[in-house]
Amino acid sequence: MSTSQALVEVTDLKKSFGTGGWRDRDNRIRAVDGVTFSVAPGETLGLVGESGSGKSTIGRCILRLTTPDSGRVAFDGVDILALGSSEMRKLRRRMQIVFQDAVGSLNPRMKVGAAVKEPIEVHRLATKNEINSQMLALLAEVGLDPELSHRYPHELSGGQAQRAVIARALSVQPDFIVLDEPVAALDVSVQGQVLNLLASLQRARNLTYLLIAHDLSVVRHTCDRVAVMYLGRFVEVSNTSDLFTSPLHPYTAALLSAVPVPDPKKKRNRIVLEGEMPSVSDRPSGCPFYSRCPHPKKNDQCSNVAPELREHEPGRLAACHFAEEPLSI
Amino acid sequence: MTRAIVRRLYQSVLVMFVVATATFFLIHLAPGDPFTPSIESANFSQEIVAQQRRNFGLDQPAHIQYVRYLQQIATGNFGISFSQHRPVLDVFYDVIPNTIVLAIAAILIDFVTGMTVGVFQSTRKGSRVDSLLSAISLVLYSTPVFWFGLMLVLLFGVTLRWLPTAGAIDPVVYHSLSLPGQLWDRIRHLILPAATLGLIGAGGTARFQRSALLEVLAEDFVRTARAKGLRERTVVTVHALRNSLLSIITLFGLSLPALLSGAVLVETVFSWPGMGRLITDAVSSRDYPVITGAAIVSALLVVAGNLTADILYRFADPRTRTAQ
Amino acid sequence: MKYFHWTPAGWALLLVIARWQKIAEFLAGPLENKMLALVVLILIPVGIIIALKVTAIRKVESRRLQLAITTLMVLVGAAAFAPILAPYDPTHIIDLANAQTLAPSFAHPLGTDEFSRDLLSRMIYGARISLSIALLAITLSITLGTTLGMVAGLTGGVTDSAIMRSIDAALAIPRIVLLVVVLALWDRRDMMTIVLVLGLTGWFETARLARAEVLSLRDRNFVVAARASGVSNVKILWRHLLPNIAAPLVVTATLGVGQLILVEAGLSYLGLGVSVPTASWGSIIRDGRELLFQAPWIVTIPGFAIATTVMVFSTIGESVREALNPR
Amino acid sequence: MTATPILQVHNLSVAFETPRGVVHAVDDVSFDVARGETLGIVGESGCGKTVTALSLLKLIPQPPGRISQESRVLFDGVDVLSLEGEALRKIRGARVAMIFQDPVASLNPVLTIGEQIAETIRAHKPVSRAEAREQAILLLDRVGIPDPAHRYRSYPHQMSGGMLQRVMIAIALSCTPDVLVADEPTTALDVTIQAQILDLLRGIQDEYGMSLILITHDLGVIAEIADRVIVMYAGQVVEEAATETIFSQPAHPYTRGLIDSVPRVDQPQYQITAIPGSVPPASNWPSGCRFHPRCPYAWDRCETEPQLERSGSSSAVRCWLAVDTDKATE
Repeated sequence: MSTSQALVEVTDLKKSFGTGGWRDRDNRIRAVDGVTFSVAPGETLGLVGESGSGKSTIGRCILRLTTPDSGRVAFDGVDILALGSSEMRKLRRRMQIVFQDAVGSLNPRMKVGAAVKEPIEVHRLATKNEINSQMLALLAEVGLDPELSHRYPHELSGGQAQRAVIARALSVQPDFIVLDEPVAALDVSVQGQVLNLLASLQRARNLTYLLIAHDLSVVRHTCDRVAVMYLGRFVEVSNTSDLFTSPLHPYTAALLSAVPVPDPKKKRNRIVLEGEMPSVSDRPSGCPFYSRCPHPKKNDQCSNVAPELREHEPGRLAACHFAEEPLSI
Repeated sequence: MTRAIVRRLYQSVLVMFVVATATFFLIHLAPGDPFTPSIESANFSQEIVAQQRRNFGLDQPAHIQYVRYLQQIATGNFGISFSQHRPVLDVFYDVIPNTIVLAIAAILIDFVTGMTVGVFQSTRKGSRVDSLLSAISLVLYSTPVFWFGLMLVLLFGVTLRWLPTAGAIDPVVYHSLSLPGQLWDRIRHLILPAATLGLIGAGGTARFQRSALLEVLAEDFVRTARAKGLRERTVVTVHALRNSLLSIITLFGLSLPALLSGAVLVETVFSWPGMGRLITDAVSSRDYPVITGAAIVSALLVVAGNLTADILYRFADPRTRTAQ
Repeated sequence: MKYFHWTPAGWALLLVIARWQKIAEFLAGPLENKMLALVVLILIPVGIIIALKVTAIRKVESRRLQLAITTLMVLVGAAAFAPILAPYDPTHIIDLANAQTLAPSFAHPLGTDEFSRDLLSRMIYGARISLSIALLAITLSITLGTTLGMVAGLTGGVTDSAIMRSIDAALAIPRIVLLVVVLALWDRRDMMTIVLVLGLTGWFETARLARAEVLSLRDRNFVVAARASGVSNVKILWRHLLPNIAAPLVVTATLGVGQLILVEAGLSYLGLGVSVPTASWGSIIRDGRELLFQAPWIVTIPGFAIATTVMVFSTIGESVREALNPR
Repeated sequence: MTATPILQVHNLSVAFETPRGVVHAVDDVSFDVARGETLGIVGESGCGKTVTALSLLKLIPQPPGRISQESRVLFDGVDVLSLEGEALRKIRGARVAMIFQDPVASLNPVLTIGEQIAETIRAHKPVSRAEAREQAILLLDRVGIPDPAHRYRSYPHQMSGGMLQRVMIAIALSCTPDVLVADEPTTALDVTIQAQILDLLRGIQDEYGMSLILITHDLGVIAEIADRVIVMYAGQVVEEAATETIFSQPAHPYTRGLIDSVPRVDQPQYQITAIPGSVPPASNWPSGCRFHPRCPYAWDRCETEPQLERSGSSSAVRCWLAVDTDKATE
């Protein structure tokens, strides 16, 4: 694997879901509507958006847990959508997923140890004698007491369960992990532990992450680059530090200013958006954000022509006609 | 909404089609020929048997038989009854009203008692009355319906002599009675069979209503209703009961086949001249046209009942009534 | 060990000593008798152990459950060892000319029927008929229903709709009517016929349940995670789906036994149960209904037995369900 | 603003009987709420904040809940916990109103949102159906629901979570209460909608001059809206202070840990100082100071339970460090 090449490359990915039966072709919800991006080895890309923006669908499409309608997903140069099911199963060893609901991600009738061991057995990554010691080593790596391998998931706390899920994901020595809201369901005081664990694992194992999150502070802390989604499309892609200090897209700006900051002395320029994200089924013809856009210069062009995602500064892309005149936060 | 109902209608037709097909195969896969009358009706004329076979097309190749059979069923022609020597449909015309009267009376007893008891219990959860009523409903739920009928006969018919225990009317005096008198006679005959069927059903309904209401009472919106300062009565009736009604409507649809099953047994116990009694009589005389016809007709009753329940549900639940 | 007590064990020992001759007869007797004993003796304890395990996890303990299990053990004992326990031959008619219905007495604790047959013996033998039929039929229908339901849920598409529409149709015909249509085809009905017919007409709701459970589990995260780890479909089925639908199926099975006992009794009452002279509780009631006024005990006693048995199964089933309910 | 607090909670203890034993969800909690003030209650899952909120209106189901004999919830001088029937009902929704975390589950799915507002008005005021309807439409308009007359006839499933939370606020406002209790009102909502709802809450509080008790796990929300903060941990109040003080000089190690363990959106951070361990389950609180197994400063004295020590009118802390100042400076 050459380091210059992207590990994951997604091109013009589209996915829609039907609401009614097979007859309602027009009523389909376009959850992901033409998304292109790549993730470099060792990088963490953040995918941010509100509920219904399509961010989780992207994660599932990349792992082929749902089949996209069109587009290409290449993993280490291999088009995974073209793979047969047995080749795909082999490739699954290299890509893993961690969900928000940790306890629900573990089979309630399977002890933690067995859950961690299962992928090792499936991919025959260890001999029978080694499996147990490998499992215990994994538990130790994620900071779990080996005693817990005999527990059932419902006997664990949320944080412990999420550690077990991470151990299971690591058991196949993957290169790439999709983290789908990995800390959203955890207690505030436990979130930090899991974020620190993910960061140290990334360093130790040279992992590549796709972090899907709605919590911008988590994204700022964890990610190298961030893509902001709105109505199934990217509105802004940028390196983390620039995105959080000077967002180009008015939606990003509004999103940032909406996050409450745990500092009562800090007074910020607050942009409170009007209305709500329109339903994905009746997508506006022009800029998808037009109806809620707080930009003072928005005009007919915005309502008629959907802006392209263009590079405005090196490494910074935005889909806004006024990206050159961003809102200040 | 209309589209959903149309789809359900179409589904119901499909279900009836499968029922008809299944009965067809049942007849044809049966060991022996169901149109050979048994010993009891052996004196039956060969002519009628031959006509019967023609009617069901037993002299034709299988696929033609099948198509003709479906045509016959669709036009309501179930053949000629062996034992009564007249069209099965005519026989049905005599008995179906009786079964429907019995079923409606039983449903009323079942749901009125069951729901009242269930609601009463869930507002006093854990109390002594609650456990007592739970025990009673469990006993009713577990009692064989025909035996319960016999016990009621023993008590009210034999020991107390309050009510008649057989038939739908008094064959001796009925025709000499005035119109209100005739009505009263019918009601008196109806009481025991309807109570048997209804009370056994009420046991299950009460248990269901109790748990359905308790489930709703634990919902967040009930807490909201209390936090708003509504009267407890309003909380239970307007907020909780209305939501639990949705599951009761579903139960109603689901309990119809059980009700008709019970009716077969109860009608036998009380010699009630309905479908059930007809079926059991038909079995002993191997009157196959009646048996298959009864299966199809009772399936039709169930499907119609389910369709009604489904439409009712769609009206009662705004989530299915109005689109998002 | 909570449900094991020394006192009943002592009684059992006394019984063995008192009736050892009958025991020898039983052991040397027909294979069918021993098979029935085995079926009842295996299926029920397995069920009880599962029920206890599940309820113990969630700490659902109640006097009602204990009572139900104790009653069930008595019933099972009676059913399994009917030839040993029954004081008389249930089908033996002493003397047709002098046959008479006797009220309960010391010689006949529950009295006799119109052919002078001992009612207690008939009840004990009836227990084994009713219980064995219900247990074998439920095993058949749960197996069938689970298989077909899971197939429907996992494959989807045409197979799914075909199976589901057939189930809709089968459920539209009231159970007793369906059974009457099928059973009327047989002239002689032995136990296996009844088991087969009840089992084959009883799996529809189980299939619906299994399908619904599979559909809800299929998209749960732990199944998705297993798929993402490259676990094969067969293993997902065995290790992830089946263990998780087992619990609701145990509840359905337990409650289903009770319902089957009621259905079997109903069929026997209509004269469509196991052919005479073998007694089942339903057919004892059928035989006794003509004597409802003169000898009410003949009808009354089996009814109590049926209701008790059904209540026992309902109580156990509901305790298990309560134990499984997260709330 | 008068000197006497509108709401006083004294020694509130709530336990629940469960099959696995008694769970002491809330243990000896006391606090006051002044008129017009915004009090923030912050804590993690299972710390007892929701149970505390529900106790204010005696909404704890009893059984399995059990409120101790010593507990007092004095609303305007009257002990709510001793009230029954009509007297209790007249406070609920009329003088103390509540909104909950999940607006979708908190509204009745089979009634229109208009009916649910109007019935609240009619439960407390002698008005006709038509008048209640008029008032409900005005309220819908006030909480920012577009086309209120039309929306009156909508069912909950036809509206988004954010809109439904506005409806809940409209219900709460319908009788202009003295106290509004908001239990995690924005947790289920997206961040841009959260900003709208917080704005709305601030706006109506200014307009109606009511007291607001805001319960949340989100320190950011607290920083934005609260005047004073109570921090709860394991069923107890561990710290109470003015909002500025809590964030600038947290006195309890738990408060400090909580503030340090959240990543910040407004500044870069390379390492988060996380609190080790996990929140203990309510069925099994640690002995002594309930935080000591996770506390970086714990020493042998923490084996015994510290009391909530008041210092000044509006601050208090439950920690031996606050008592033993020598140790604190070490």
